Amino acid sequence: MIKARVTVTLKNGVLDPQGKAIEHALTGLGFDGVGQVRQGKVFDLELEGADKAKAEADLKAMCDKLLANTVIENYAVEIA
Amino acid sequence: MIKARVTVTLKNGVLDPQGKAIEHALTGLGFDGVGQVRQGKVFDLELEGADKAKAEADLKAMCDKLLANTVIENYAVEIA
Amino acid sequence: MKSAVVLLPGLNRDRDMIAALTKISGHAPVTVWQTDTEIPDVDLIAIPGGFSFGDYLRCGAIAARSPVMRAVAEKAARGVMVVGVCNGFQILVEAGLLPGALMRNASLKFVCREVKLQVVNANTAFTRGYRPNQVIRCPVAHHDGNYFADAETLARIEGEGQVVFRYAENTNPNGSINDIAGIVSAGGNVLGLMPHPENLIEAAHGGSDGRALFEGALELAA
Amino acid sequence: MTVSNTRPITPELIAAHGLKPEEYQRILELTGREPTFTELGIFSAMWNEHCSYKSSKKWLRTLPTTGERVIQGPGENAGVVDIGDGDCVVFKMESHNHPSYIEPYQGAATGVGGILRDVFTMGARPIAAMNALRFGEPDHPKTRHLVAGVVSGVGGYGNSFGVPTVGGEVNFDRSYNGNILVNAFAAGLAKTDAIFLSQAKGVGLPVVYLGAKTGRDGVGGATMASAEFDDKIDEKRPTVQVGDPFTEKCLLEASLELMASGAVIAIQDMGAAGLTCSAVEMGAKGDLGIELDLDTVPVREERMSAYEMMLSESQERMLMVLRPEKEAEAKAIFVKWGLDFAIVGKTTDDLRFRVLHQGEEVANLPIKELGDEAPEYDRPWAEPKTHKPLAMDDIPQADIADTLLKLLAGPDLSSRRWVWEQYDTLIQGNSLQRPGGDAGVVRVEGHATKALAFSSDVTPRYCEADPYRGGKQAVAECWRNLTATGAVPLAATDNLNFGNPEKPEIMGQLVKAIEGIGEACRKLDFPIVSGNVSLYNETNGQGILPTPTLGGVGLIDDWSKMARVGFAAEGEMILLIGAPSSWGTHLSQSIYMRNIHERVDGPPPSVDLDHEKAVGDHVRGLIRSGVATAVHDLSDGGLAVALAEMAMVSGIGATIGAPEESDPVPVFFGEDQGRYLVTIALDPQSAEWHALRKQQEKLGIACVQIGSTGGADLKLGEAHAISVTDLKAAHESWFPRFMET
Ligand SMILES: Nc1ncnc2c1ncn2[C@@H]1O[C@H](COP(=O)(O)OP(=O)(O)O)[C@@H](O)[C@H]1O
Ligand SMILES: [Mg+2]
Repeated sequence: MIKARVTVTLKNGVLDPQGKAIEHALTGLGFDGVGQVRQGKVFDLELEGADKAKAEADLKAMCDKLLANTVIENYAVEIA
Repeated sequence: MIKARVTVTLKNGVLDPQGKAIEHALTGLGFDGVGQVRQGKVFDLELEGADKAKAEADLKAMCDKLLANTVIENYAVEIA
Repeated sequence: MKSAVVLLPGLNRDRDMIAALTKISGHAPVTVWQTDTEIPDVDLIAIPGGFSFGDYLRCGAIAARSPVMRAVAEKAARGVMVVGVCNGFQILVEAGLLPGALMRNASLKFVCREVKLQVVNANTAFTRGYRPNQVIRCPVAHHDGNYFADAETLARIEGEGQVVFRYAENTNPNGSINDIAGIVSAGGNVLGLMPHPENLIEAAHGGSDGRALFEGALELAA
Repeated sequence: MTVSNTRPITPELIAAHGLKPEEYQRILELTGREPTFTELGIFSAMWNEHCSYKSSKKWLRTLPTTGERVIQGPGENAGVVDIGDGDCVVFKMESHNHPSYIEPYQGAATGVGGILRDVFTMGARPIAAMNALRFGEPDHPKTRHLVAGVVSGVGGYGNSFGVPTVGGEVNFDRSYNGNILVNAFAAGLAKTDAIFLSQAKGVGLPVVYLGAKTGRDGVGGATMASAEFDDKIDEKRPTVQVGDPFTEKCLLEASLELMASGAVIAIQDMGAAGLTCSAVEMGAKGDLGIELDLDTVPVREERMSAYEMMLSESQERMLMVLRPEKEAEAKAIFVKWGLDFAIVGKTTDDLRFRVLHQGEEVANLPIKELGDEAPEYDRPWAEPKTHKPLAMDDIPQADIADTLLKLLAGPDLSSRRWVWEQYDTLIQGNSLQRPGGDAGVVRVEGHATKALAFSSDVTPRYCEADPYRGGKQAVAECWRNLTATGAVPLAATDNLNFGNPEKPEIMGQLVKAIEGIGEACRKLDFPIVSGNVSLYNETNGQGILPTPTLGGVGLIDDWSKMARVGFAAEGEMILLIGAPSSWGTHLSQSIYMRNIHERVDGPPPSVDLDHEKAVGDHVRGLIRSGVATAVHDLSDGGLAVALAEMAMVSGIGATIGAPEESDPVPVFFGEDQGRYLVTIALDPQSAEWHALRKQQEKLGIACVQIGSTGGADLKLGEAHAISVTDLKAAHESWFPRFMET
């Protein structure tokens, strides 16, 4: 079995209302010096098999098809 | 300036409706051999200053106070 | 008979809650703003529904850390009745005033419909206007109402009668564990529930099953 | 990426801005010199179809826009109609078609955000929303994804903002495969003496930027909305705007507080072409110049150029002219709500639109001409070809009961519950009728008995077969849906969605549809007070069905007498009012012909506006006098479907006769216009009933008692009975099955 982590983040320039709200909240809680905050997603997946190359290709296809919205998001795939 | 990434994931045993749905959808899209999928969050933060030890302590405090709900979530802090 | 409504940016059922409390008690509630650190002497504090701070990060998370919520916690500790509806429930949970967590609906979709609620515990100040096990109608409108608690917590709140409302007749709209729709604190004076009793209190709403909850809390019940 | 203002203006660059050579020539004449790059951007934004209405203006002028109750017609952010007691309703409909195809969630969400902003910019608190959606054929590989994204986007924004969604439409047709339509409607309540307009007044006054920060979102968005799609659509992706309903909710509250403070002289939301359009419109309307200093504009990205700031379509922003003595008070309100408040310019008396950036004047243009001198075209148009009526004996047969079940279980007529349950339909506690009836109804807060009704309608297949009739029919159906609740229809907004107007046959559709809409609105005293035009809905030369969506608003004096569609009780008389002697006749372009026999020939039903008005007024009278216990208009699917809908809502069945010697197919599935089903609780022996019959005779209104309510089945003439449970199962099954498997 292969364990993988996919990280999906917003492209530069795309508005991140969540990040902005968190930034404000952290400042409100007294954390000084917090600059930009951007929020993204991670997916931890378990894949059957042991072929890492195939897993990587599959994961990329999953990102393109479902996990990421490539109109506004980037993704990165990492295999444990 | 320090760049950091905080990753927040659900604790084991906590129900993850989003992960479940994704698992389902991936299988539906024809990806075979997808086992468990768990969804989490990442936060990319910029912090003023250069003191990495302080930044790490601050980030942990941010997680405890806001970024993670420690009833159901774990977190990990990573400084670039 | 006096009540207060907590206002936070992004809440949007504040006007519904104010209207309901006004109609039921005959008095307009006072309102307290996110930055207020004190709450006047009232019998009931209501935290309405909505999307406080956009529900960004987690539902209710940012709101739970606002100054006014510290004041709510102090009042609650002194036995003042507090009710959180929908986002208000999420805020109470995030603030640690109620156990558990509210996760994304199992369908992953926002759901707005009428459900049936069983009054599991009619022995609280909020539910004394209902009969034990009475099944009432109530609308829901939420994206994250899927109640979750770990096994130990769940056993405790079930055992202590802290589960007050359960979705009945297969109407659980969100996948909530044990069909839990509303719970009270161990002290019994803090109630959180996902459904919207404030939207079912008069003929124009098509029914008034939600009324007794506020009447009970405001001690107006016959 | 930074874009310099000195970029050379080449023919390619001009074309890339959607400007034709002759339009560029006009720019040269107006400016007397070559425009700067920023100026070219400003022109492209102001002169594209979306902002200038250059292809449609000539025809829009023919629509009736005034009336006794109309306070503000087209030309402002939204229309305003008096509802008495010092209150008015403010409403508009707008399309977000192209963005929703590219990114369905955000496209739909920002569409909803945009229309809500239009409404509250005028000083109204939004009280109701609708969404009219058209998707491609269900089995097209993209459709499901688009439906899921659009619906969650509409809900995601509206639910969080806190407005009840009380109605809408969902259609599927292959012509929308590459061009879906997302038309969003919003209505709000305001006081008639506290309406805010966009016309700037006073020289040397501060121009203030309100709301969220400016990013590069949607740079070029308005230009995109006026371009046909081709297969290179992916390249246009980075212009997607992201909605932030939380900020918009704060902006609503802050704006209403601000308006109450007396600080606002003029206010305008930043929609398409953002800062450019809003500033130019405010100045030009007030015969004033505007000077903007971009260095003061709140931005969220680094190194933004003047061009980008002027064309950004970042959401949740507004521009206002401020009473200077109120600055501190106004600013405090925005700070309290966590929003930006920045003085970014001033009004001037030189009628120039001047833009400064980093010490440089990047634009200096004549402000009136930017709008007024925008090109206007009298585009060639071709009279649409019409269809020969079907032969009298051309009535393809099918089993009535089985057909009804089949239609209810299909994409066109199935329940839209899957959609509307994702929308908050009851927030604000005033929703008297939620989706599922003829119109959404919301009570007027602060008034004991008044309510407003809302309906969105158009039948694109009728418009395709005959745009003139189709236009008329859209208005008539909307008017009828409002009437069926007991409301007096007050006024409407229109969202005209068409293909490429440079093609004479498409232009012909637009011209004739507007003609039909205008005629119907005049006759029914239902003026158009706001609207939106969306052209170029084409992909690879394939245009959409002509889709002029009508959004109507009606007033109910006493909602305790309002009518609903569900049968109210067993044993009541069912009346068919306004029908021909054989109950139903018109089959061509019906759902029956299209879905059961795959036939699309023949004309759509004709609309007799005098008849429509007489019948509607009569039915409304029955509702208001309390005689009617349930009312439903007949539309798609005809009598059979309307009866089924009344039965399914209540769970009560009905037994219906059939006119002698008539073919049951047109009787039950014909789509003749101007018909209603009404149930009444009168005793057929009673004097009231006889009086009613007399009255109808005098008015020349046909009314047949076609059956009565009761039992658990729906029995249509000789057809086999269908249990209401089976009807419901069929009706509710299609959408969830389509979306969730
Ligand atoms: N996108 C939508 N959002 C909300 N309600 C909708 C939507 N689509 C359809 N509905 C509701 O479903 C019902 C049936 O729609 P429709 O068949 O178009 O009605 P009608 O024939 O009376 O115009 C109406 O109450 C309508 O408001
Ligand atoms: Mg109707």
